[in-house]
Amino acid sequence: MALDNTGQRVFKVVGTRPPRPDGVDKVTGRALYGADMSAPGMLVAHILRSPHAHAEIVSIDTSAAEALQGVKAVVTAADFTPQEDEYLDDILVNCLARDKVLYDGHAVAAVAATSADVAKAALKLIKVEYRKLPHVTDVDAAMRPDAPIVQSGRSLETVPEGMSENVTSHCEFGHGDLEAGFAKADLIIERSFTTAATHQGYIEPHACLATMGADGKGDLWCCTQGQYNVRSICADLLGIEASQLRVTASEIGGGFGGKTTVFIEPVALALSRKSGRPVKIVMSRSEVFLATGPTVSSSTDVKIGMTKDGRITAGQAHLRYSGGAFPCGTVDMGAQAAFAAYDLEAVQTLGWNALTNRPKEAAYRAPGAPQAIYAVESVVDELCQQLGLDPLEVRLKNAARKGTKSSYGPTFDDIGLMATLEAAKAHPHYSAPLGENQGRGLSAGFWFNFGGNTCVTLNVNTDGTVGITEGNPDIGGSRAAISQMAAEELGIPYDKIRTIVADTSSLGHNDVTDGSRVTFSVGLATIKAARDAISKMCSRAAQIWGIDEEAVVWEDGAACPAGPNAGKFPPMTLAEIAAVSFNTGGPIAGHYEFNADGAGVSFGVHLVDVEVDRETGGTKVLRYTVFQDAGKAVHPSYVEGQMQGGAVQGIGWALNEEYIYGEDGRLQNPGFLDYRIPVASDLPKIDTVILEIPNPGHPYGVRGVGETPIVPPLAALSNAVSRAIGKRLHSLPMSPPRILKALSEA
Amino acid sequence: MKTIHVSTTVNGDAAEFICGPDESLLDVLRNRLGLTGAKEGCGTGDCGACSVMLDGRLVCSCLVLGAEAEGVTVDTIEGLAEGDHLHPLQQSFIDHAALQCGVCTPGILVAAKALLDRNPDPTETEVRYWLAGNLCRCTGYDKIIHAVMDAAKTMRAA
Amino acid sequence: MRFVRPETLEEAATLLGQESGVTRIISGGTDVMVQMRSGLVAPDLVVDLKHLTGLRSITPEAGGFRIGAAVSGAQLGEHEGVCALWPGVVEGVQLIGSTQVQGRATMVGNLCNGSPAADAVPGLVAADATVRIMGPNGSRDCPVAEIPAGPGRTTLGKGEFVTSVFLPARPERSGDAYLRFTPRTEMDIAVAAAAVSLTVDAKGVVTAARVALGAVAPTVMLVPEAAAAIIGTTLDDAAQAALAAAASAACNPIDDKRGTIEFRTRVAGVLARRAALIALARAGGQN
Amino acid sequence: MVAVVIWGSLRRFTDGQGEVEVEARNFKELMEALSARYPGLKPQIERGVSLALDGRIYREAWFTEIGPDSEVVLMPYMAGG
Repeated sequence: MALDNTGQRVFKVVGTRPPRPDGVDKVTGRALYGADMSAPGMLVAHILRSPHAHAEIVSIDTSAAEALQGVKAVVTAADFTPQEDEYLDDILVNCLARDKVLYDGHAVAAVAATSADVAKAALKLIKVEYRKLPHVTDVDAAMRPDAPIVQSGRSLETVPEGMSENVTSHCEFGHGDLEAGFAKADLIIERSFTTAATHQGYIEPHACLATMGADGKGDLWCCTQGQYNVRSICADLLGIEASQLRVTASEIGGGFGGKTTVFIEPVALALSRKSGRPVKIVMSRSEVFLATGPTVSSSTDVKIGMTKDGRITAGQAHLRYSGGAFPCGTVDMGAQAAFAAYDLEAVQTLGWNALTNRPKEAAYRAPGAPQAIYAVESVVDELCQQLGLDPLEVRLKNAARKGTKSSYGPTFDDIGLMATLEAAKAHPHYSAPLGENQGRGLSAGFWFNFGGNTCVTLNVNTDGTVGITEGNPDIGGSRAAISQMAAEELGIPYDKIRTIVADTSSLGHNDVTDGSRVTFSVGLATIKAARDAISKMCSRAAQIWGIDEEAVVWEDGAACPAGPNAGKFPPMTLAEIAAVSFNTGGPIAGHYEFNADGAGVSFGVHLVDVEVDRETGGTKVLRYTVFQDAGKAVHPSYVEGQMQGGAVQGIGWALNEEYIYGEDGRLQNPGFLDYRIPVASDLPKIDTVILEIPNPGHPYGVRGVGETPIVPPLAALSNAVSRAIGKRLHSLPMSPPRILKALSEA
Repeated sequence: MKTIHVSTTVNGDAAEFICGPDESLLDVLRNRLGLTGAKEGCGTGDCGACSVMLDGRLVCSCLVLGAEAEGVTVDTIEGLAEGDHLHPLQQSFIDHAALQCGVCTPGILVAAKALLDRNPDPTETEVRYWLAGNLCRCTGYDKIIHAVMDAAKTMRAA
Repeated sequence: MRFVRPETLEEAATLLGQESGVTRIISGGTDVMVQMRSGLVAPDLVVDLKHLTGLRSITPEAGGFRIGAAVSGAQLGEHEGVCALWPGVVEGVQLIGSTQVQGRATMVGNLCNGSPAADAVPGLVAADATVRIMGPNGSRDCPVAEIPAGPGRTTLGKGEFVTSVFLPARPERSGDAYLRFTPRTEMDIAVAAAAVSLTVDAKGVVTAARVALGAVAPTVMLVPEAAAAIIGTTLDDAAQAALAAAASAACNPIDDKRGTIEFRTRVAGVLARRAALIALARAGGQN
Repeated sequence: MVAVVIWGSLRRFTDGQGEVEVEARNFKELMEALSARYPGLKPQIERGVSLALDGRIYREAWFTEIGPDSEVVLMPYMAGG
């Protein structure tokens, strides 16, 4: 759906900051999250996990556990049918290991019992005989020909011959003549980088409550970014029909991509089916770290050529990602995103994914992009340093703009990168003085943004209020934005609208809350559903007035005669039309269902000042400003919130967060003590500057904003540290021991 | 394991429960008293989502045994509003969009109230350090700090 | 598991002495609860002592203070007398965990948990504090420095438990300080730590000093060589360098997920030097 | 005829060409025509591809019309977080 004539449009509700509809529930403790639901007769389940990084399961004996008083059901992989579809089978094997355990913490069996104590005692009675296998947790090591093979036969046809069987896919993107491009450069810099796997770190561990009867009907309550996706996966894995399984999304305590798949839900359903009782599973924090999806770990080589005056002549990147023990396509997105911010004549990116004995990757905010763009933006910054050029000017000179053939193929339409860079240049932050041991870093970032399948129903109640039913869990204020767009379109006050998130039986399919899609896609569907309801209300008014439908228009929340020729009738408000709806044809509702496209890519630019303690290697973030194009900020507070939250996740990634594996292949830091996400006292104020370059693909110009903000911080921090200490680090996180080591190397 | 009978006061009301000797106060509140406002984010005292007041002290309820609640007072997020009248902190969090997913919010509100009760006029740095034990992964803390500072101002003016 | 609240210290000592299984004492509980939950320990008997007389009080004694074993970090931090006399000890205690953890955690718990990285302990060792121990054979006093025996281990005997800490009086012109290094500002465990307690004369010359290091050896340790490096000096640049070098030389750390041997060794020296300067300022001296 | 830009790693299935021409009026016909003409592309098309049409990305919509002058770029099927 194309952009309305927004240049002239004056918004009344969109762009304001009303209280979110679920605010009171969430500040009073009333809102119900995954672990907050119980059922009569409920059992509690716990999961037995592998103590090995890689081992064959020789046998599992559950008889003693089953015999324990209070144990009502035990399941293992043997209780599930292997799936023909590899995508589904990987999810299943990740939920319960089949022949091998593939990583430390891989689930092996689950017990449902009358209490947590009994369930835990039963786990100790399960006898698993393992035959340990050699393991590999490092992506570069996994790609060597002599590496232990994590899984065999998983390489796609895209993988060149002669590579380790751990390499599951290969991709290449780009255009132009690289050799000629590099020949034009005055300076070429080639560097290698690594980034550690990081976890989304949502504060709410995964939790679900499953009820499944002998009749094959099931109900599932869980914290997820997509109840429909949970339904279709679980129905397939349990061999039941989707219509028989109703999935209700609880309030969700953070996801960032990590709650777009399933880990415990099929297990709980199977235990419930076996025991005939409701079964609850709540993961512990260590289980979340061990066995849900962190992001990929990466190893990257980047080569960029630049002329003396700052023109990039060619760019090349080789990206090696590991999404853990299962095939993973995230490197494709990294390879496409790596150079997206630049207008290049010659660019090439190659990507490989390799299997390692680590948990199966799950999406994390702009999956694949931060790692790639970190490497590219670091090399661009080093080129600027060596050529004595201003890094912002160089980015302006090379920035992708309308008409640029992007590094991943398509030609850009209206994009906001130039405007975003100009805003950064004009901001006082860019020219503020710096002290000793301080440095300023800059990085651009990019994300594609997606649309997807969406359904919305909008019910006009007889008292003149409106109920909206949508199908995407509200992860950061989307109910507010959706209500705002409906209020804008209908011309009624925001507080006359209540938006709820439907279960899978109450509304048609909605894709997962991901890809920065909800405000864009669900908003678009809401606008269309409102227009559908408006046309019905206009028709009712026409009927009442005895004139043609075409002679009625909708203005300021009321049906009006289109002009003097239509007749002289006072406007009928939504409430007036609704009040007589039973007399004029029945209830009034608007609907819209579609597969949204045209989300519009998003660019951001981050500026950060740091100070490094040269004696300890500690880094303090002094000042931070985020510049981002939001298309149109529907609820600016929540747009700022996305920008601030993403930036801080990126700061954590850059400075301290990492999955640390020991020689034994076991995860050493599965907890918030040693997996260090930023705390309030680590941070300065995060300033935000929202730009509004309308997205041509949305009637109000809305673009997704949620993912892009995690992309720039990695390089911005690295560039800042490099400028503060005069040394460049090539590995994330830039933990104090690494910085101190860099400083001590002359 | 022999269960223990405990008499305590929760949000001003007398409460009694039976719990296992190794059961945490958090589990008691959530599973035995139906107060699910306090959340378990880690179970190790590292996230603050389970914050409650115990005899007027801010604590992680995951690090307290249910049995230790005997004869003390416990105050939780459910007791923060008076009837339908939100506490200024609660209102401020809504007004400042200081929550996204909201799962850390109850713990942060309990902790922030404990701060303002002893220091009605904290600096931004004091708020940041006081709340360092309350992890939030959505907001980057910025709007939370603002909301607390603003609520403090409102409360001082009241 | 049994949970017991004895009526007297003697009863507690008897209970703990007679129990054949694993015992734990809970006062703050901030370590015990985590260990129980993670399955690290499964106690057969948990004894709650904090209701017993004196265990939650701070009382002046011989110019110093006796601090009950169940006094929380928050309570200690609110005590003006202790804060004025031993600010370095208090800042160590207050670095343990979050505000929430401070509401419960005690320095005795921190000591008896036996962690080499315990934030409360270097300050206590530098202060030459003693603990009073109750046991099946009655009560005894012991220097804090002699309690830790290794990671997770103490020298306390069967049935013994600490009932109070005594922080002594100190001469005029004395000061102490504690610094630790952590990647984050809060919510972390020390990667290296140093506490310095010193006294200066009217001319600003250090006349007495104790330096203790944390997280750089199997136990928190007193480093007399580091103290010797500054005694008789005004903490001039050379003395600072000698202090840092002596502190680093005493380190015997491990490589682990929190830090490398090299990092810990270097940073311990830096922290000792910085802590000494703070202690000096608190003592009223100048370098 | 529609000129379709394919990504680099698929060139080995299109005789080394980075741009191929097929007869197609929409996304569905495009995928069918590509699979028929270059069977090596079939596994990737079955796993999922997106279509960028004049710079805008379409992930699934079969009947997305392709004009004769449209810029057509094939991309892997992608998802966000």
